[in-house]
Amino acid sequence: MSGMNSNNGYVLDAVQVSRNFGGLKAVDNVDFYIKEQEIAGLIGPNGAGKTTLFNLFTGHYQPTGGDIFLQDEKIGGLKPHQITEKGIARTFQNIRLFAGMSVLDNVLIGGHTRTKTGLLGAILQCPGDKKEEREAKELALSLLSFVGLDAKKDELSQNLSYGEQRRLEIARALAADPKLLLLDEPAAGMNPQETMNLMQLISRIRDEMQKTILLIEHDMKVVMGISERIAVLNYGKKIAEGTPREIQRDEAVIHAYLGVSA
Amino acid sequence: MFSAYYLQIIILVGINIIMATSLNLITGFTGQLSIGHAAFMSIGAYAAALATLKLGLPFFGSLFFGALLAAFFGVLIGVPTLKLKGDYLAIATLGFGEIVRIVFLNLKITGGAVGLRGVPKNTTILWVIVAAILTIFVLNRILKSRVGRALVAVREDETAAESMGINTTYYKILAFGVGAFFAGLGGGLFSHYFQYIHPNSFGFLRSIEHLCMVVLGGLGNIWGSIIGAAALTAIPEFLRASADYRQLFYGAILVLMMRIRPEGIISGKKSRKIPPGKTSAWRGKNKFLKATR
Amino acid sequence: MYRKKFFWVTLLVFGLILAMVTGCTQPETTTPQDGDEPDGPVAGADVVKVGMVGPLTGGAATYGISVRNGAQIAIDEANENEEIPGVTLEFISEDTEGDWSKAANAFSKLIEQNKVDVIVGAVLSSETEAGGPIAMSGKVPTISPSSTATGLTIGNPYLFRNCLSDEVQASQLAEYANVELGFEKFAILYTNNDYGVALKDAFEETAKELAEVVAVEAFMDNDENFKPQLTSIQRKDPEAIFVAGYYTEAAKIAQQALEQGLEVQFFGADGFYSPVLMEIGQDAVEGAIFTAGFHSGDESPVVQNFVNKYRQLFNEEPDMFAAQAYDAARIVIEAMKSKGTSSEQIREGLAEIKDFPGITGNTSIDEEGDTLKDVLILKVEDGVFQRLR
Amino acid sequence: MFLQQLINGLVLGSTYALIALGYTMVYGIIELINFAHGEIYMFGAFVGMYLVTVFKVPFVIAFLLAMVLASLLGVTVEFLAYRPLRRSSRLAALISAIGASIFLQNLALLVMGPRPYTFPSPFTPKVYKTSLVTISRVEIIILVISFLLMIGLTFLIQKTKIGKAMRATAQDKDAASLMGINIDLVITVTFAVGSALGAAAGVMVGIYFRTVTPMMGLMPGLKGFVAAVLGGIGSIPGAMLGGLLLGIAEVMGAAYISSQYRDAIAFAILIIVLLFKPAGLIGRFMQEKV
Repeated sequence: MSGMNSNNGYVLDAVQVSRNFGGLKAVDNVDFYIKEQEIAGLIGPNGAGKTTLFNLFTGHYQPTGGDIFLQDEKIGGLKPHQITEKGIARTFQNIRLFAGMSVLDNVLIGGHTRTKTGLLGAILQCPGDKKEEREAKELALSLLSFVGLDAKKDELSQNLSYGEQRRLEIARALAADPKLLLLDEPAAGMNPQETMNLMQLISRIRDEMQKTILLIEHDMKVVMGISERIAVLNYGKKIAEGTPREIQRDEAVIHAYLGVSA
Repeated sequence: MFSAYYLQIIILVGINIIMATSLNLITGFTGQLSIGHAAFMSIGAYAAALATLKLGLPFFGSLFFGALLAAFFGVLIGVPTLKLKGDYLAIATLGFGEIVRIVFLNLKITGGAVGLRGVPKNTTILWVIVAAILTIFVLNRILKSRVGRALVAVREDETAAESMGINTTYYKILAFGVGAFFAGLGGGLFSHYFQYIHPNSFGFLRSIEHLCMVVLGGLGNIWGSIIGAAALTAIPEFLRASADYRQLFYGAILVLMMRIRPEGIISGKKSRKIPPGKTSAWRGKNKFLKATR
Repeated sequence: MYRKKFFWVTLLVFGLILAMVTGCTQPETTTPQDGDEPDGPVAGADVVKVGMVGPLTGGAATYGISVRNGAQIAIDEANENEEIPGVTLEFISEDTEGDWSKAANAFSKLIEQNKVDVIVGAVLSSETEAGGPIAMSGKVPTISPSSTATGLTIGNPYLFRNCLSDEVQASQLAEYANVELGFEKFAILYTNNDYGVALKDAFEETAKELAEVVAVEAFMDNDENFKPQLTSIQRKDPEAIFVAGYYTEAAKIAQQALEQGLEVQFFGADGFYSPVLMEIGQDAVEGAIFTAGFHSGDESPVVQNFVNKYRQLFNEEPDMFAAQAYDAARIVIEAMKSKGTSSEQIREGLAEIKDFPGITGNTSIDEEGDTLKDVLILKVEDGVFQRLR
Repeated sequence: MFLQQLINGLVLGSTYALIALGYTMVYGIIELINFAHGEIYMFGAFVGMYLVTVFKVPFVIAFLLAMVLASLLGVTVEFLAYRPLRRSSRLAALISAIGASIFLQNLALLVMGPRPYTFPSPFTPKVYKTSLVTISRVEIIILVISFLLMIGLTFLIQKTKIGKAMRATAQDKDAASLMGINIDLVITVTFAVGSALGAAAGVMVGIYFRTVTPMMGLMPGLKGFVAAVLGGIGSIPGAMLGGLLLGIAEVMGAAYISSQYRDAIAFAILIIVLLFKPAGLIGRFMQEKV
């Protein structure tokens, strides 16, 4: 249990967060933290509250109880765009790219919070604005080559294959230069080869870009393969937390997944 | 070379280009359906006319004043209504448009139901061309920039845009403000061309006409709006030859054009490679751009 | 990529404009159209073009079509009887949809493309306001049969009109209602357009001087439901209601007032003059008193000739718009007879019209281009209009 | 006076409600703002007037025939102007609907001429008067018929097989189609029923105000649409409520605030309601799943 003042090097620290929908406690008094440059996993059976917890972190839902801190700064209750500004970027369970825009534009939008050009700048295009745009493009291209999509920068994002779209979403989130990257079921719908590539990509993001990553995943091979620490949710409550090994042996987790009451 | 009649039509085409491209910014690029563009036009038209008549501002100053006031109202209407989505926003803008028209119909200073007379004829073909080019230029620059990408992102997927750190409310208001600014500019040119203005030319039918230009030309495409504006200004004049059947044909042409090219005359859909900031409007998550199935 | 598209778009726009230029000029090539034609001598011109502008579609179409019909009869008569020797009149009408900015297009088209020599129109005041400056710069005399807005013709030597002025008829009526008929408590219900507002202002001013105005309520063009206004008026208990509007609305107002048990004397202006008033209003409009410039019951041969022709051709009774348009066109023909058929000569002729015996009364045109006419006062009796004064 | 104005508002509102139902039904199924609905209303009024005056058909039969013929027109418009665009964007369909509306309006103008036609009232006029309110027989009949039609529609949608199919289609077209529902048929029926209600409103307004003109559909069409949105577009009870409220708001605005600003007041109320209930009074506001 983390203390109320969380000066503890955690990137993200959620303190007794709850979220009710009417009478339903989708997330119930959950404590959760992520350390610097960690890859953490969040698992649980369907309807366990994983995505709700995610949405609480990103501001899509407001917590009905508890606090969320991003590097000591309270973010619970902020709007999604403000939270992104503070340093959390995400991907979506059901891919949400800007379908009608080019691959490059998608990544450029990811960099929205890291650029400043406003209305006047856009119209006047002062040297500073031009420079910013040039740099943003350079960064976007480097991110695209990082995820292996540089050849497709001018395609419409809707014309990409499924696996490519997943990778593009990750590149787009990275463009926000987040302190914490949230991946919502990144391997869903991928074939084994694509899954392998994805796992490598996630490791590289952490190793080469020094990012902190939290992922929700159903594919146990992926979660167990890359996560250093895993939290398990069931019926909105955190029922276990630990290394992949510990989780695999945990009675409560086994029961939750097998549907036997503990 | 050109008779005054063609000159007049070209001037109207120019003004309508300003109207259509600025509405396209709101509806085509930002994805906010607006059926009240004529209201901003009328605010610009009256404000510019009154600035000339009562304040004695020079023509350029009046135009700017009218545009600025229209932008102000664009933001003013934008702030409360932009949490509305899709058709609800459309109907709110329609209501706003009717309110503005009725207010102008009853105000003393605007001449009320008698209309405003004696506006000096300052609008020339040159002014219109300059204003239209300026509008296209500015809109193009906005659309090709970070701001334009944010606007299109709002259209494509509001939730994802929000997650990318885009303050969607701010950008929607911005689109309304900029769109209204140019609509006001168009209105100022309009009143200084006809020398007379009356609210009944700014009803919801005119807003619908602007919308038709945008959709016919191709949503989310500036060049499309230019063609749409030219076509829908010229077609009714062409149809004068058909006398009493004119409006009948006009209606039929709208239906047929939509059947032949439902995506508009120009759309980014076909081209696989598209320049930054220019996109097709058809696959977004925005409701009213989706097919009815 | 971008450049290329821009090129094609520009090309297309220019193509469209070019197509418009050629497409529109072609049909006109049959008639001579040298730019200096209007100043030429009379003898050369054997076809004189008369344009007409008004709403032929849209909510005000009924007025525009009446105007077109009325003017058409006058033109046809002139051609049949060869009133102007050696000259055939050609009549060209253009639609405005009731929108003044489109009226401006119609004016421009008639003047620049069709090269009309004179225009009868427009119908609504706002249309004439927008068209007036165009007629002036094109030096084409224009006479509106129905635009009643105050001061419309001032400062424009090419603009004339042939209709009762709102001030004159409304103030005369107010006086008549009070002095002759003894009404003391008036309510006013007006259309919120130029016509209604001008009538209301004039009536209210005179009525307030002489008696009392207890309620003033407004409605919009093409409204159908007047119950809220009538309910408000009823509470003020007036003796008479002045309806400043056209016949369709007036009939419905009378009808709904009757249903509501509001039994008062109805007054109105020339907008009442149409058989449609009785058709819709039936018993409710019985006894209504209004000002007019035309009375189809007039036994004079000119009036009967017009009424019969109108019935024959259009299968309905003429209304005020038709009658005023007929007179406007005849005034134009009169001007041609007296001065000549060039635009400038027609303008001179129009400016000098004095005591023209029209079906809408003896008409003179003053120095501002406005008309002076006798105001008739009519009353609905047994479903027909009877002249009171 | 308040009570009297309330009744004025209810009568006006019930015709708006009937028009709004046509909008809302079509919207509920294919999310299209059927702009030509005002013209269907006008067409219904003309058919009713013609049958009664020229063919001397009894009013009840004329009323029903007007509804039937208007549904045929509605279905035809759907077939020609909307169906080909079903795979295009909704805005394209909206423009097509506007085109259809302009076309029908001007067709009527050409065929019938611009003059108002008189629609003689089939009921002997009679006014019921109490110390507080007066109400005419026509008004009572309009209120009764409107409510009967609304009850009938509710029954159709809630209890019949086609009604269930309509509800299913409105919920999820793909699922409905997988369950063996013929979507095209459902859409056709929706247009037919919506148009029939529009025609009923047209005939009733025709006898109430005694006139029929080609332009009569324009403003009521717009108001009906506004009423549908006010109630929550896509919702049947919403359309009824929206129509009644809009009617009452207009009348009260004219009576107590200013008759010059009557429509402006109605629209202002609409905007204010939407600010507090962004999906209309009864509309369901679906929060998007992330």
